[in-house]
Amino acid sequence: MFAFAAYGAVFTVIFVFLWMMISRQNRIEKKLEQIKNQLKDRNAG
Amino acid sequence: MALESEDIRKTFGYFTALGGVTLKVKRGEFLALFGRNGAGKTTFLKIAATLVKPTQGRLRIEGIDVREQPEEARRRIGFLSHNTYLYRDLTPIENLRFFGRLYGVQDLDERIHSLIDRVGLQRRASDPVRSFSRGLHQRLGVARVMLHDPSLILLDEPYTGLDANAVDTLNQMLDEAISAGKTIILTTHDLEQGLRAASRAIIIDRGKIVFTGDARDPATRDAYSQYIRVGVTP
Amino acid sequence: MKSMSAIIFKDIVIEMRNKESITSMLMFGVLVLVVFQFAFETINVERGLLAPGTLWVAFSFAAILGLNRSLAMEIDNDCLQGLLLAPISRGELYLGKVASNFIFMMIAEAIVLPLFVVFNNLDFNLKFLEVAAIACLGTLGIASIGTILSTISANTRIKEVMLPVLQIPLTVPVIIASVEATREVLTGDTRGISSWLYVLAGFIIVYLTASYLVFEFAVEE
Amino acid sequence: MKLKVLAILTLVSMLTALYMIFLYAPREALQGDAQRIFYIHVPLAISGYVSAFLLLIGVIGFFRTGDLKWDRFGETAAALGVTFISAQLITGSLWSRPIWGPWWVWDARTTLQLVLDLIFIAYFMLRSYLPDPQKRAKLSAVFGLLGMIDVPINYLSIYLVRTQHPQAVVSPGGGGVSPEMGLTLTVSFTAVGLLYAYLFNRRLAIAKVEEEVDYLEQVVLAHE
Repeated sequence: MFAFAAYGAVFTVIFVFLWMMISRQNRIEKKLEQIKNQLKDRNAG
Repeated sequence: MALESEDIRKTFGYFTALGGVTLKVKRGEFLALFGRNGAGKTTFLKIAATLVKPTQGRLRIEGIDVREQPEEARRRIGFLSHNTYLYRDLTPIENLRFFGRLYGVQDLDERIHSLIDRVGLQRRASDPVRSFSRGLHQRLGVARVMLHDPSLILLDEPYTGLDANAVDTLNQMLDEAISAGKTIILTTHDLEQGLRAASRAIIIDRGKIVFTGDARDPATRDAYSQYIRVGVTP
Repeated sequence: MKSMSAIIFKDIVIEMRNKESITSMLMFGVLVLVVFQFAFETINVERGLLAPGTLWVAFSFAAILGLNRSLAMEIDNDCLQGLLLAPISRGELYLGKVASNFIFMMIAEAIVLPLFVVFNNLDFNLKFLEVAAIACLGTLGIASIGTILSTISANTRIKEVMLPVLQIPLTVPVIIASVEATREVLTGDTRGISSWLYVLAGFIIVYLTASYLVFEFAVEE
Repeated sequence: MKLKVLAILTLVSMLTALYMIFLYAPREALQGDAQRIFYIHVPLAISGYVSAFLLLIGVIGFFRTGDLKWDRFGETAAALGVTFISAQLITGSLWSRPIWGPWWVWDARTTLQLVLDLIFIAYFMLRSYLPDPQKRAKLSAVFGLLGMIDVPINYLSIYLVRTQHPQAVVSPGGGGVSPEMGLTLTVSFTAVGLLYAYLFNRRLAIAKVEEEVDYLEQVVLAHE
């Protein structure tokens, strides 16, 4: 019982870490996309 | 040379505050630095006062390398900004005594009294600075700068918030300093005050020196007004 | 040396004028002692075992208050910049501030300590002097690290909250060693006291040296 | 590309480790199934100390060069430190409950890990209130240095408390260690090590890209 709980907890913590890391990556990619669009608009205009 | 800077650069994160300033200031010169807010003039002055370390470049004050002997260089510098660095809970005399002891000033009490007389604070000499008006505050700030008899005086927007009386006192003290052979570097965006007694004028924009000229030459005025209107001088 | 004494003297004059630092530390220290008396009133435990802990909680939290006051004074009107302009090394400046912080903490503790003795029905004897000596060491440890941490926390928007967050985890060895040493003195079983004094001395030496060396990074732009 | 290989290796080793921990390793005689917690607990604890060491390296690197890449290095180490130590403290607590009785025992190692965790968290809290990258790097390096030299002093003082106040301290794995157990522990160490390496590299790469994107944004804004 306790062993399962412990491994569950470990995986939860690592999952949270991964999730935070990936959402950070997505945020950056979004930002990069925005900057690209901005530059495109400027060149077009 | 009172001050020699070689390709001074300063970046804050991604922001380049100074992009390579090379400047030589002779002893006895009165240099006025003009520029808009954020142009880098305050950063340069703070680097010259050893408050900020440059990201790159060498700086000598009176021939002393600031990186190697910062304390020796600081002993020769007087720095005044719109912040006076005075303790509000201390009286003028206590403030000056404290700074005088930090600088190791000789015959301190005598010097303090003569300075207090000169800036016209005799009657307020034992009131805490907290009760002072902006003008009185700045006068004491001037006294603090002159206390250790610096050979290089750096002034960052010293006229901000001063009443006419205090401006006169400050100008008078600057004139005295010049005739005593001291070097002065002053930043301001007030053209008239800046050119009043200066010998050389420099305009800084986006971290670079964009104009150098004689302060008495009318061309300097033209360059400044053009800079203010257009941004970058030709 | 001269600059250190100038800083200490200046801080004392300011403190005599506004009395902010010592009064707040003193009041806080006494309040902590009183709260602990209420908190443990009903349990039947030996006072000698519990008391050292309450004393050091009072000391270490009061010290944080004092450090915050001391730094607020230097930040006001940008006085710290004025100190940085002076021809003294950053290390000397650090040592000067450590000394004045230490003195103020000791003054507050000198008043809290007799109250502690009275509240806990202890005797004013030689043990009391030994506790005072331990308080000296522990306080120096707290002042040595607190001075540099308070200049770090001063750069944040929530400096008063940031200081304890930074300081308490780092002062764990000081608290443990001081509490244990005080306990050994109060219970009369002083077999292990020398190792605690070594821990305190080691902490002080290590942190005074390290902070002396890196203080310029903490204050310069 | 390298990261992908590392990710696959990590996944494979983690699955192998899980299989071995729950199905291959024998049931320990004294502690029962709870002993299986140790296969993950010990590697996590070690990786906590590794984080402290890596943070110290980042701090020293930053002081020597002033390069922000060392700041990113230290920050990544601290982030992994918080994660792994927190996980490890939970596993410790879940082991302690069935074996010793209390959820939490203030023994030397646990206390030290907790304090280390608090130092890492304080490090992050400090960073989150310093918006300027240069200043953040400098001040958090100072704090990181002070925090990491605290670890040995802390260890000494906590160790002294324990030796002077003997408590019911049962050393982990009280029963005999069979070769199967040893092998399982080795595989588990490998899995945690690979996971650490993967997360470290991935997060470091993200931090670098983030900085570059921030830079681009500044440039774009400047030309507005």
